[in-house]
Amino acid sequence: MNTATKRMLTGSKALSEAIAQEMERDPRVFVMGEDVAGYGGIFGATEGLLNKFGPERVRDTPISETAFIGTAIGAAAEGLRPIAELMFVDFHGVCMDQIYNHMAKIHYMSGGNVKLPMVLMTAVGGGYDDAAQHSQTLYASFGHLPGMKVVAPSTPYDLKGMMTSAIREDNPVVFMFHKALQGLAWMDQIDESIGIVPEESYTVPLDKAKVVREGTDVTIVGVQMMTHAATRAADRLQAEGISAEVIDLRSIAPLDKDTILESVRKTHRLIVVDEDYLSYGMTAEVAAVVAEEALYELEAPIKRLAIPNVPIPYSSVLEKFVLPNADIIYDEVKRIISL
Amino acid sequence: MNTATKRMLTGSKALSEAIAQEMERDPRVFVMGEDVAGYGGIFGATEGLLNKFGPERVRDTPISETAFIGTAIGAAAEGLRPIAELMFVDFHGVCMDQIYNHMAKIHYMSGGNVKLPMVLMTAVGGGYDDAAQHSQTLYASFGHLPGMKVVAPSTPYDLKGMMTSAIREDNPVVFMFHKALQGLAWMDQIDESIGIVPEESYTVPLDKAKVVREGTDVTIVGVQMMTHAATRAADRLQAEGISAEVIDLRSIAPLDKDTILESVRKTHRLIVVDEDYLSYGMTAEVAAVVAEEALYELEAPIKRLAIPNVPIPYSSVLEKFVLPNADIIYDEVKRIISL
Amino acid sequence: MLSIEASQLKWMYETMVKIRYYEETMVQVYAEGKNPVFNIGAGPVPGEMHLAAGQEPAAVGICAHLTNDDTVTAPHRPHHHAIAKGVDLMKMTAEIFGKETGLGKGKGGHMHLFDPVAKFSCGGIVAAGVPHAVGAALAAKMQGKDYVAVAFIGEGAANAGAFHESLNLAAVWKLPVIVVIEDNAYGISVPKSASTAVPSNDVRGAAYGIPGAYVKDNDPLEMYRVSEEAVARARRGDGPSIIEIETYRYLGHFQGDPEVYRKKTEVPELHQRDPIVRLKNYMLAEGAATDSEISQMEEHAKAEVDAAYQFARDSAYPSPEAALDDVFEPVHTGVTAEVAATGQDS
Amino acid sequence: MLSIEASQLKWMYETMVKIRYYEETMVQVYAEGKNPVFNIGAGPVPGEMHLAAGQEPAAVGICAHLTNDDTVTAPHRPHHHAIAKGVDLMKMTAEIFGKETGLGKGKGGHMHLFDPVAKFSCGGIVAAGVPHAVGAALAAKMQGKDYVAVAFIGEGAANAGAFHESLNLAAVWKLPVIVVIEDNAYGISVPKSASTAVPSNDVRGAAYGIPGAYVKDNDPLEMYRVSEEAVARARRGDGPSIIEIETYRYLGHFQGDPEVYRKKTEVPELHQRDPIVRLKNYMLAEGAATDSEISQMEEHAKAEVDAAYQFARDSAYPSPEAALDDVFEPVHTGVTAEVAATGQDS
Ligand SMILES: Cc1ncc(C[n+]2csc(CCOP(=O)(O)OP(=O)(O)O)c2C)c(N)n1
Ligand SMILES: Cc1ncc(C[n+]2csc(CCOP(=O)(O)OP(=O)(O)O)c2C)c(N)n1
Ligand SMILES: [Mg+2]
Ligand SMILES: [Mg+2]
Repeated sequence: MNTATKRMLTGSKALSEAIAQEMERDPRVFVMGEDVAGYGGIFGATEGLLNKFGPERVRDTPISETAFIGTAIGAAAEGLRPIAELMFVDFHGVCMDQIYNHMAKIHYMSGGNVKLPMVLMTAVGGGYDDAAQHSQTLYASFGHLPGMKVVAPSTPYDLKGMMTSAIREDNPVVFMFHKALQGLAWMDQIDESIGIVPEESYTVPLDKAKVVREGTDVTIVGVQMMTHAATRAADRLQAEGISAEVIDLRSIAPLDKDTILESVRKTHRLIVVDEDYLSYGMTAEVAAVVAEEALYELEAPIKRLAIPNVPIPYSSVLEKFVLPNADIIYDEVKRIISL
Repeated sequence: MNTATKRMLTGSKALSEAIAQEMERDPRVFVMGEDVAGYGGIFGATEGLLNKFGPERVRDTPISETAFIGTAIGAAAEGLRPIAELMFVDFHGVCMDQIYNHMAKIHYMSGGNVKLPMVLMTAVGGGYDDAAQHSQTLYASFGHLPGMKVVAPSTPYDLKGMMTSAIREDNPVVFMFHKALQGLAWMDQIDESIGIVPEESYTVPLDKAKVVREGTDVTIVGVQMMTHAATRAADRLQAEGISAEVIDLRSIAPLDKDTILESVRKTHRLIVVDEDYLSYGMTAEVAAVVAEEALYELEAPIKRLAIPNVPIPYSSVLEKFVLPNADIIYDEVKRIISL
Repeated sequence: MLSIEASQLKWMYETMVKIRYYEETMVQVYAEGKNPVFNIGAGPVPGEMHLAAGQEPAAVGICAHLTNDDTVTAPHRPHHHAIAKGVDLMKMTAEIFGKETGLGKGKGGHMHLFDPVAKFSCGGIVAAGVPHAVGAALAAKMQGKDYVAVAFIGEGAANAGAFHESLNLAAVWKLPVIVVIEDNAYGISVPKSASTAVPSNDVRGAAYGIPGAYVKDNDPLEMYRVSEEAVARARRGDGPSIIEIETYRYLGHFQGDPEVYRKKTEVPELHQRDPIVRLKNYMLAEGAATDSEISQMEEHAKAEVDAAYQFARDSAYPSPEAALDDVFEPVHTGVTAEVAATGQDS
Repeated sequence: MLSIEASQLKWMYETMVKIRYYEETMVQVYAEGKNPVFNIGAGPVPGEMHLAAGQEPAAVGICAHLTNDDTVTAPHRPHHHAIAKGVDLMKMTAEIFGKETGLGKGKGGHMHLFDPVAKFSCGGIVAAGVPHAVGAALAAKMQGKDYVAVAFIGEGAANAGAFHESLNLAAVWKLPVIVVIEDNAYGISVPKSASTAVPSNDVRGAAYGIPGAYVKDNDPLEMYRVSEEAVARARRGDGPSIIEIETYRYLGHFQGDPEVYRKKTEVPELHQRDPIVRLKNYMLAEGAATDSEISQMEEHAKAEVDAAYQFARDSAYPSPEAALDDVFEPVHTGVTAEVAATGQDS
């Protein structure tokens, strides 16, 4: 690794760099959404693009998510490669029809004759007191529905590499970036929002989980913020001689079962941690895959940690209570290890 | 039981009777939706109501799901008790915001100060070649999101009793009826769409699963059509000396864990069958609950049967392939029993 | 003198006949296997079936001005638009029969016909196709082409949010889109007066600063004229417009509709003003076509339809396992291919 | 002679002062704990904060005509509407501080204020409150009451589907709703011209056969007059209407907004035409109030605001476990109560 690849970028800069490079590479790529042009995206994902590519290819839209996501579908069907930003994933309810009935199904309904090479990019996550309508991740709401790839990268490196893959992919991709991992100046500064990002283009697969820390005693599966919480818990546990393997799911759909199963076959214990709602969520799917395909490997019951089926409350003290964190993971590992 | 209670009704008649009785009982109850008045609802759920209660209380709406479901929310906040029909659950994408961000969250966001006593009634299910945008159940899409009770009854008796409960309930209830279980003249005539329904009002709890067939060798959990498929499979298995316990989930959220766990503790084997998509679906949630709370009871891996993560195809031959059925359940029980 | 060229009149006539005959044939085919007891899932063509007999003028009046490069999106009642846009009739019919030779290999069905060659698509969600047409128009504009896009919807759909959002967006961006609203008086059973706050949707153009026109009495000639201007405007780069046409739905909302919501006399009265008959009479009166030309066109149209149905019948069903294909396009960018979805053997 | 009663003018003035002072105080309070480094999640009032300083005329001009039985729904920028509608200021402020004495026990926050006593609600999804107002209006009509409902939205929201669907429904059913559109020139950073196909949204009334009015220059008196007619019309049973008002957003879209999208001179220029100053000058000139009355009103308004902030500061935070309560109303109909949701101990 030469010094050039040691360049550090925030999540948002990694993302916008990926988009810029792909826009340079392929004139069919363009961006649209609310406040993506002059403002650079509320969470900085499109910063600098307007200056580089002009208003034809970086388009502010009216507050009309159904119209502009449907427009992206129509443009993709004609061979363009749109990136549409849904400002917060929480707003999906006003445009979910376009997303799940059209974007996700047209390829299939057309017998593969219509390709929709498009990216639906959206911000997820809470932890900064934005309350019930602006703090959700909704991973499972998208992962449940067939026909779209759903990814949720956790590092600047993966944000860039997976966005590059997503743009080059001929299938619709729902690309969820986590607000707290964008490295924005006006949010909590967390270490994981800055990382090494090579300047040159590269791709990271859209369907592979990653073992971000190897271990032998327990597997912790997380995604985005919960991956990082798990890693912090693993650090503490290591000091006590407990070796936790941490898997960053990265891809919500399709799920990389192999990486999960391989890990559980090694550690024989599983904790799944999610910033989405508990019921019918990611923790359920991962637990079910293991209960179906590696049941006899388990030496302790699976533990699920997620938002306990309540809307996300506003007040810090309440929100903190419902979000899983490193301490809870630590406690649960200790408990599960002693079973 | 006297002869009066042996009255047989179709699902749709059971449903519309429940609504009529509640409308008589409580002047605050009213119905709105597309084609619910003169037409009586595309799936007959509101048949006869217009004649009985007039156009003020049985309202046809424009094709404006966001507007009329939002209107129901606003009216419920003022103390009325609306029943809004979303014609097909597949259309939820045009109005999901009203459903999950408002209907489901206002009670919580208001600290319990605003009650929303309303029912969102919707038709689910496929099996009659209505293709990708008119054949889904989407149980998990609703079950995943907090703040609404989600029920899916399987018999005329439960349709009436659970609708009565839903209308009397002070919380928003998503009431999913299955098209094939309405007993409509223009659909496949299946036995389970007709059943004994008492004339007098009664309630059935919204949060209790039901053991519809007792058994000792394996637990099969299903809902709506898959409950009936499971029962048919169980009939065949019985002839071969295999005793399957069948659980009709009835309630998607909250999930009645106790009934499931109790059964698994008895049978030690579990198959979950769903007419929804496999990933992040009901089969995942039920499997996860068992893997978390009754892992040591399992003597075989859990088996999940559901739509294999593809949109619902149109052609009969394709649709039949992706829908679980009694034969598949039968085969899986045989396999699992021999493990 | 004819205000519309004879060749165009002939194309419109033949296409209307083709549509009508297609739909009337479908009435028969759809009924197969559903007698004596109607069962929506039975017969060679199962599922919902929304036919457009009587609504031909909307489709031909505007498609007469479109080329193969222009895009059309249609709703749940799509056959007339598809035929007028030149969708491959064999593959379309095979799709409706659920055959592997169909446009979507049997996966789409009657409400989900996609022909990228003819640049046609449709879908089962009311008003959802409008933004897709806007997207096609945006693609044309961004690529510097003068292609236009037409979105067909019913009058009921003009009350859906997607209509408003799409027209506003198209107007702000001055995109070459025309939204054609077919006012057949009902959205399923709900009459327009119970669904729509204004008598006609052309006035809604005012909400987007764009022109709106209303074509009365299902008139194909007037539809042609109004469309000519709208399409020309779009091609010139002057932006979107709305056309609403009063049209006639001869059949039920879907086949099997009890039609309790309209008087028994309504449809026979509509038939009195049948647009195909009127166009024929006009052409004969104006000398745009002779009797024998008319007959030839009719035969030609019917032969094409018959051949399409025959092709559909003769085609094979897909293999059951094909249900698992076509969810995703194979990945060829260095990204690892997805593992096939879990299937069930039945 | 005054065309508006002095008592109404005074109410408007005092309420505008109250709103302005509330928002200016919030600017300070929100900044606490966010200096020198701005962190949206820090300080006594974390999360997004959308303030309405400058937009007072929209709220007071129409709320002057409302009673406690009328309903108001508001969007993400709701304080001025809440105050004008008479929401409990102490509980509202406590809610914004996330305290257990708040309107929602700290669960809702600044964008989700619910006061069933004052019949006020708001929410964070653009245009989503419009149908809720329609629902309140429907409830009034069905119960034979002459209550009206007012939905406030921004000009950006008038391009959302919910706006169109709700107005059409309200017009078809002739419901007593008024949609007030606050045209503060931007939706976050996007200027009206880039989001809206028409210069002003009053013309969109034509799409629903209802009246639309446009109030220029943030004028509270004109807003009052136009609203009077709209509210009277609704109460009479003549149905919905639209009012758009040109208004001024002095602050950023939210606190912390870099405001790259507008010239540095824009806000100072707007301040030159400040509606509170103008109303004061008008009242003094017309003899509707004396200098000392003005001072008294200002003091009174400020004292009320100060007391509300003090109450909020003095109140306790909820206990963490309270997060698990209030998902569902307890069931008391013979239906078995739900088992409490799974919680985590932290
Ligand atoms: C969003 C949505 N809501 C409801 C439906 C059910 N539906 C299908 S067609 C139809 C009526 C459509 O009326 P109109 O737009 O006038 O078209 P027409 O059927 O008269 O051609 C309805 C309500 C749907 N498909 N999509
Ligand atoms: C459906 C939806 N889309 C986008 C947003 C994000 N958002 C919040 S406020 C806003 C701008 C609203 O502009 P306007 O309606 O003019 O109100 P203003 O903020 O100017 O008062 C946007 C885009 C949202 N909250 N909901
Ligand atoms: Mg119609
Ligand atoms: Mg604005």
